[in-house]
Amino acid sequence: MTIPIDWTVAGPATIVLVGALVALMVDAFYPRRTWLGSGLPATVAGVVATAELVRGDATGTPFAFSLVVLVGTLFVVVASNVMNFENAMPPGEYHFLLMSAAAGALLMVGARDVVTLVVALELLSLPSIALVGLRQGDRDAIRAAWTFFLVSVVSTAVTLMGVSLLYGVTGTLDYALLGRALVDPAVPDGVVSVAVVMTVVGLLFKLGAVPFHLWVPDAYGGASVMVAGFLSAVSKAASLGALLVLLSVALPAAQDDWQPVVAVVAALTMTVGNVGALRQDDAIGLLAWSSVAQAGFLVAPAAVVSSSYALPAAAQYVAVYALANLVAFAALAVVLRLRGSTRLDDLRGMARNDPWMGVPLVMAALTLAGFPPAVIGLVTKFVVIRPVVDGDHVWLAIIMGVNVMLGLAYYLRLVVTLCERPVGEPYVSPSPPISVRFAKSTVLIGAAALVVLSAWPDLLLSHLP
Amino acid sequence: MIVAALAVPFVVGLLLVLGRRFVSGRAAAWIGVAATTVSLVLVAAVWEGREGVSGEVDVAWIEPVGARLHLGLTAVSWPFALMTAFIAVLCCLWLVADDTSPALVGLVLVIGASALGVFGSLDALLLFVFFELALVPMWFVIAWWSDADRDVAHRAATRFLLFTVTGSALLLVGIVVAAVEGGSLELTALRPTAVAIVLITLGFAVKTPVVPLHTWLPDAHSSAPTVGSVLLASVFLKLGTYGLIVFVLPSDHLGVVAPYLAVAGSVGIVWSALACYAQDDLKRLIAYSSIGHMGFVVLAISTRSEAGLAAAVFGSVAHGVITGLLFFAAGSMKDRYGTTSMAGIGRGLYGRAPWLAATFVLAAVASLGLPGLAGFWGEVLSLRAAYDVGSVLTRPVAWTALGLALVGIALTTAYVVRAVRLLAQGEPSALEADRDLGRREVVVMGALVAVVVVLGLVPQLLLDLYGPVYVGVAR
Amino acid sequence: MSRRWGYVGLTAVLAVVVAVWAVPEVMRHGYFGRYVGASRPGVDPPLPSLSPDLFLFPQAAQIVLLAVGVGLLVQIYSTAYLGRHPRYRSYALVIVLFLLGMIAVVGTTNLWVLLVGWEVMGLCSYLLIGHEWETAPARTGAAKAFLVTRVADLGLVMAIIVIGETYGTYDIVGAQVAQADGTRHATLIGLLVLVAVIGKSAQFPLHTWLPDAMPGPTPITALIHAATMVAAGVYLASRLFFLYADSQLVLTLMAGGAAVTMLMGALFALTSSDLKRALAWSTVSQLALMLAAVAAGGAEAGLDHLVSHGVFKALLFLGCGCVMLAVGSSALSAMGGLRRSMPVTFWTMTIGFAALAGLVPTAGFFTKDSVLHAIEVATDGDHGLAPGVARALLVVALVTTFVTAAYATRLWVLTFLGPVGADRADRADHEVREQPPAMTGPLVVLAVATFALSVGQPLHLGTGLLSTAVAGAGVATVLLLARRGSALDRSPAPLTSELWLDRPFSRWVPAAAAPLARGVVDLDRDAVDVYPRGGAALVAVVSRGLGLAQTRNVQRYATVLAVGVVVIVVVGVVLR
Amino acid sequence: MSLLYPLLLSSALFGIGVYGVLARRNAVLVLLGVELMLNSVTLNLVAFDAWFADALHTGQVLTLFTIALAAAEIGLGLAIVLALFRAVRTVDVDEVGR
Repeated sequence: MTIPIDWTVAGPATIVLVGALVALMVDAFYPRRTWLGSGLPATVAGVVATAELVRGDATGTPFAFSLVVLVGTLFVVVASNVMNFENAMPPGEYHFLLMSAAAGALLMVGARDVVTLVVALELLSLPSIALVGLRQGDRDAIRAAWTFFLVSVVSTAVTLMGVSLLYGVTGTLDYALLGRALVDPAVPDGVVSVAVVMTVVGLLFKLGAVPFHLWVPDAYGGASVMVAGFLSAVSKAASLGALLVLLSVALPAAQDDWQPVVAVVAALTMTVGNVGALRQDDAIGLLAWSSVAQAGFLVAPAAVVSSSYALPAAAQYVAVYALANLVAFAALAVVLRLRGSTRLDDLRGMARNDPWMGVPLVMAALTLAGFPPAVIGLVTKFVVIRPVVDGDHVWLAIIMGVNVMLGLAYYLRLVVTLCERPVGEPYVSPSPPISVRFAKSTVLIGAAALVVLSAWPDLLLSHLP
Repeated sequence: MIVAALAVPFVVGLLLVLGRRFVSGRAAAWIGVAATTVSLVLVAAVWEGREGVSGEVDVAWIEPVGARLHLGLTAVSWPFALMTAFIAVLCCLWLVADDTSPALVGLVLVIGASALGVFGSLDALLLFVFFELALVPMWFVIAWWSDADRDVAHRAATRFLLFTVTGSALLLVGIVVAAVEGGSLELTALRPTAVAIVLITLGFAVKTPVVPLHTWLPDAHSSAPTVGSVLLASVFLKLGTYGLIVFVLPSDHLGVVAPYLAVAGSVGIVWSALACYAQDDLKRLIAYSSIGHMGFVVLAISTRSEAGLAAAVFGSVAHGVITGLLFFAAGSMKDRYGTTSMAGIGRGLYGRAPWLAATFVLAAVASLGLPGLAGFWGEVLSLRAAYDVGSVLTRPVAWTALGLALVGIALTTAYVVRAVRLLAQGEPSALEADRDLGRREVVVMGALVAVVVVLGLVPQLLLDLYGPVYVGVAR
Repeated sequence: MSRRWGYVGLTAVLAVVVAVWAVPEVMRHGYFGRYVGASRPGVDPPLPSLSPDLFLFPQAAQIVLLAVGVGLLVQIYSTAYLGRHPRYRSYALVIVLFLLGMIAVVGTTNLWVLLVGWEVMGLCSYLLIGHEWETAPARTGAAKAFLVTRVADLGLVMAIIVIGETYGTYDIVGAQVAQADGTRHATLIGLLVLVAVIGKSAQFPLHTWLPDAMPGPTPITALIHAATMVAAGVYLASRLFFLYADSQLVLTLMAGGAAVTMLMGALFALTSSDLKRALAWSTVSQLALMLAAVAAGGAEAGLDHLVSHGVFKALLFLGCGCVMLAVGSSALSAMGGLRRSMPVTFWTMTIGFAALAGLVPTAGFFTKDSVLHAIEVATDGDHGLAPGVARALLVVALVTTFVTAAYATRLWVLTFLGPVGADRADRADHEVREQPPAMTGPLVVLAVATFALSVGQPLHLGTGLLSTAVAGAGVATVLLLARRGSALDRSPAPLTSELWLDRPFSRWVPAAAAPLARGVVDLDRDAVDVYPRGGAALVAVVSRGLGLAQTRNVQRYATVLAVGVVVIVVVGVVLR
Repeated sequence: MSLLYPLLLSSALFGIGVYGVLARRNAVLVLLGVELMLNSVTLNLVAFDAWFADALHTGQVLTLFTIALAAAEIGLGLAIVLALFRAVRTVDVDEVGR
């Protein structure tokens, strides 16, 4: 007798989890305060899991989001060698938590059952919280972790309440069965709408959508830069994937309940995020708010998930967004390590006096803004607006358009600051740690990928769902 | 060929920006002249006749969204492209000087190439990419090479960019709607709905600009360096009118926006003329006058008629050369006197720098639409189109617009005469910096004067593209 | 000196070319020229072109000959008059450009070419009035002339557009062909043409620019503001007459305007204290007479008078230039007693004044006679004009004839006879001499032409006798007054201040324009620009508010979250 | 037994939990509030499971998971509170944010 297990979904997650354990073991038996000890197994696990994912016959949305999650995790792991493992960050725990969260992210995307979803959500959340607070002896980090933790558990509780109600009205938590059960006219509408909305809250929280966004600037600001990158890219991609699957498979019958909610939330999120970003003087804070705004763009196709364009659009958008955001965060991590600050004033002229980090930052900012020469950013903006229009939400599309403008206002500020003539010589750490080279090369590879995709967007658009 | 016409200036421009340390400004400008001349020759040579598409290139690009690298020139876009390439050559020529920054030449090339790309695109998404591509370089040109105060220039540049991007964001939404409806991004296959037409119109109206969306323009034009002003006026505004011609004019839903366009265009003529009358800064005056000229173009577009189409294209091209000439003349004065304030330049330029004054006066009267010079035909065809009402407007609207336009022409004369009186005439107040046109200025302005006169005397050069036989309206 | 004669040579070449082309046409009979292409009434006309489409009918040939002839004489005259001026070159070249414009207006059937010529003349007029741009009157006069004529020219532009839309062609001959099937839009076209004509020919109420154009060099006044450009309005009115001949309204308006203008101009000329300005008013009045002929259906008479007036008015202005140069002013008070010192000028100008007064046997008499005859014929009511209007017009014309004779005599007396004027008497050192041959030569030529043009002119005995009597009365009245020792300068205030008709143009419009323009600029900044600025301010405020919301207090965050959920749930349920 | 009673109880628990999270100033008590919210969910799930007599016992399965999750959360939460206390010398939520 065998238990039917879909290894195309479970395989990569298992590999990642194994990698997490191995990393912890290595650190336990070979404790060195460098990246190499535990980072290497984590990297290997990431590569193997990616290979396994690509080898498997998974297709469509889960594949796309899993790929984004895995590549993003790999990126974070490799770029993490910029971190101060010598003093502040325990490498073994770091990599273990990172890989655990990644496994949670993978499971979330693959979940076809609300129980799995909830467990995976927690598997993603709890290590993430720990990651945020992991930096030793840092008040900001622990405060950020506390904020993140409390808001997170509250939203989890709300989600669980929603799930329990959903179970109460349908008697099942399997996506497919839920989808069928909700069609039944006997199901009480009011309860369903409350239950659906509460269920979705947890995922919207992870995405950082308004009004569940307040933790984002604090957590990103307090966490290590690469952890913030992980949260903004991997965690969001996974939550979006899970949200899309949940809405399209389990809850299509309740579309009337969640569609306006999700659409309004998307519109609010992008607007609030962009407006909030306008006044930021720190590049990290700017990216934090910008990632709130981007969450709005990510959620928008979820509102019109019935459109045939929606799933590919979300996947393609999140892929480009994740890549650009990771490039930006990694570059900023390097800058923070070398210059000790990510304030915009301290970044002045970086594209001139440090082009290997400055130009990728420019490219990433332009991609996020959706502005040529980062054509890929523009094309994905087009792609993400298309389902919204196709789903007859032209008003939302217009708000998205206006937000493209709002976004440009601060991305342009970043770009201009980077390109300006530098004032004086920048402070550079006298003896840069060797490990930064790995991070630098990841940044360059990421930026090169953005350039290649800009020149030929078809590479991405034709091959991701 | 058309790919080369785009790629040569683009690549050369990029190289100049990157290699700005390794080349002198003068050499960079000559390289720019060479690159743009190649581009101009290619654009001119690619022409195959007004029926059909010249130099068509059609390659798959982004399959999933149906976007193609589809380039080609039509009877509508060819004049625009030709004018752009020509202006780009002149801008580079203008920069042949010792104090030129190579990066500026590079940006000018990139901007010119992007504008050419817009005119050459037959795919909406590709067009949009080119449309946006020029904006950030333009920001740098305005903000960094401005003669104005740094903060003022930054503000003006940012205003310009945000206005334009707001427009283009709406435009993007409009294109998406049209593409979803039409099932393809080919310009000919777009099926804009009424909503899409409103969005697209708004998008291009900001760029054109149509009153009341014009407030970015005077700041940007007056802050920009000479070549920046020329590019903005001659090329960038044309992106707006071209877009209106290509997207809005052929649409079935033109009627939704046409009355507003007609009235806004004609109100703009009067409004800008009045604003011009109170200006002291020459560049601001020219900037405001552009709004008026674009008003004629917009009015013509809103009628959708053979004459209207011809008026729109002719008006755009004529405005490009005339306003380019005006800005070059203003730039000459700026070079000499360090200001473009008419009070600062002083009176009696006829006596102090006769040829400069004569060029300026010629450009000014061309700008007021004197028959026999290029500015006239666009205006008169607009008037004819408005009188004829066309196929979408109602007679009261069209004739109201016509009346406003006539008032505007009269006011235009008034401010041109005032400017001539304040600058060219009067007791000469001799300044140290007085000197007549240099060789570079003679070449640049001479070329433009020649075009202004030739287009004025032989309008058929352009109008023959749009005879009654030309049925493929605007496509 | 030789360089100056180069421009004369250029003009001469132009004149010869035109002569070779035009002289045979003067003799030709038969009206329609060649016309290629079909007019399509009601169909959109083709897009405009500037194909020359040269064609001259006999009277047009006369006008073009007059233009180049006077132009050539003026160039010769200018070599002496303005030869030492530093900007002689641009001056001479603009004259040539002007002549080309005039040829374009008269010598084509393509309305667009006509328009181009028309506006080029306007531009040249502007440039030449403003030739002395260092002086304020020249600048003001130039600006005013350009503005007024250009506003009026919009009428012509619109007329051409309407003609095109009505008859499907922009060709005059083509429109005539099409019009044979029926006239349409006559009133509209007529009114638009009338606007253009009123502006260009300085008719009431757009007449004030012409006297103000007098700061221009006097030869230019002779050429442009007397002989040719202002007359082009009359030419246009008669050339397009067939298009609006059916419109009683247009004809009545034209007749009324002409009546007002001719009498008013003559009265202003009678009371003017400045020789040049008086001649300018005289031009206004005479142009009105020509338009009266056109309105009465006597276009040929009008054009004949145009040619003869062109000759003798050019003569008068050039003579005026000689006198001005001699005494250093154009004020009548500086003249007087020039008969002996400037004999050639005296005799030629006497002929000119005689022609202006309409005395036999000058050309002025015969052509004015034709005009009066044409108006008289129109009193029968068969020529479009209502009989009453025509009769009133005839009466006004006769009164004008009287006044014209009177002011011509007055000017003649004050300039050449009588005592030396007060202004000049003070300056004893200023010796008055006859001008060089380059200036007097053209006078003589024009004086001869004033007689020569009489040859072959028709004579209408009734009106001829009547007008001669009226004119004689006018001359006699003034001579009698002068004999009695009257200073001939008493005139009522309304006339010397020209009825304050200039107020709207010189004061009200400029006074209104500047504040209006400033208001628009202010509005543009403070009202139109509100939405972007307001948007930016709003976004800034919201942005600050969002920043303040980041209190780092977890419980507030959780509260927002909880309230958010409640709101969403409530809205979600209520919305359903 | 009517389904109403456990649901009422669960609602009350959830409400008290929310109040605890939002209003208590002591971090540990805030954690307790969270715990109450999670427990109300488990109560719900069990009640529904019994009501449906679910053959798969989905509700009970999720209840078990929820208990585990709650334990993990509290574990993590207490760790954070501990670290927080070490860092800022207080467990007063208002003080922590300052």
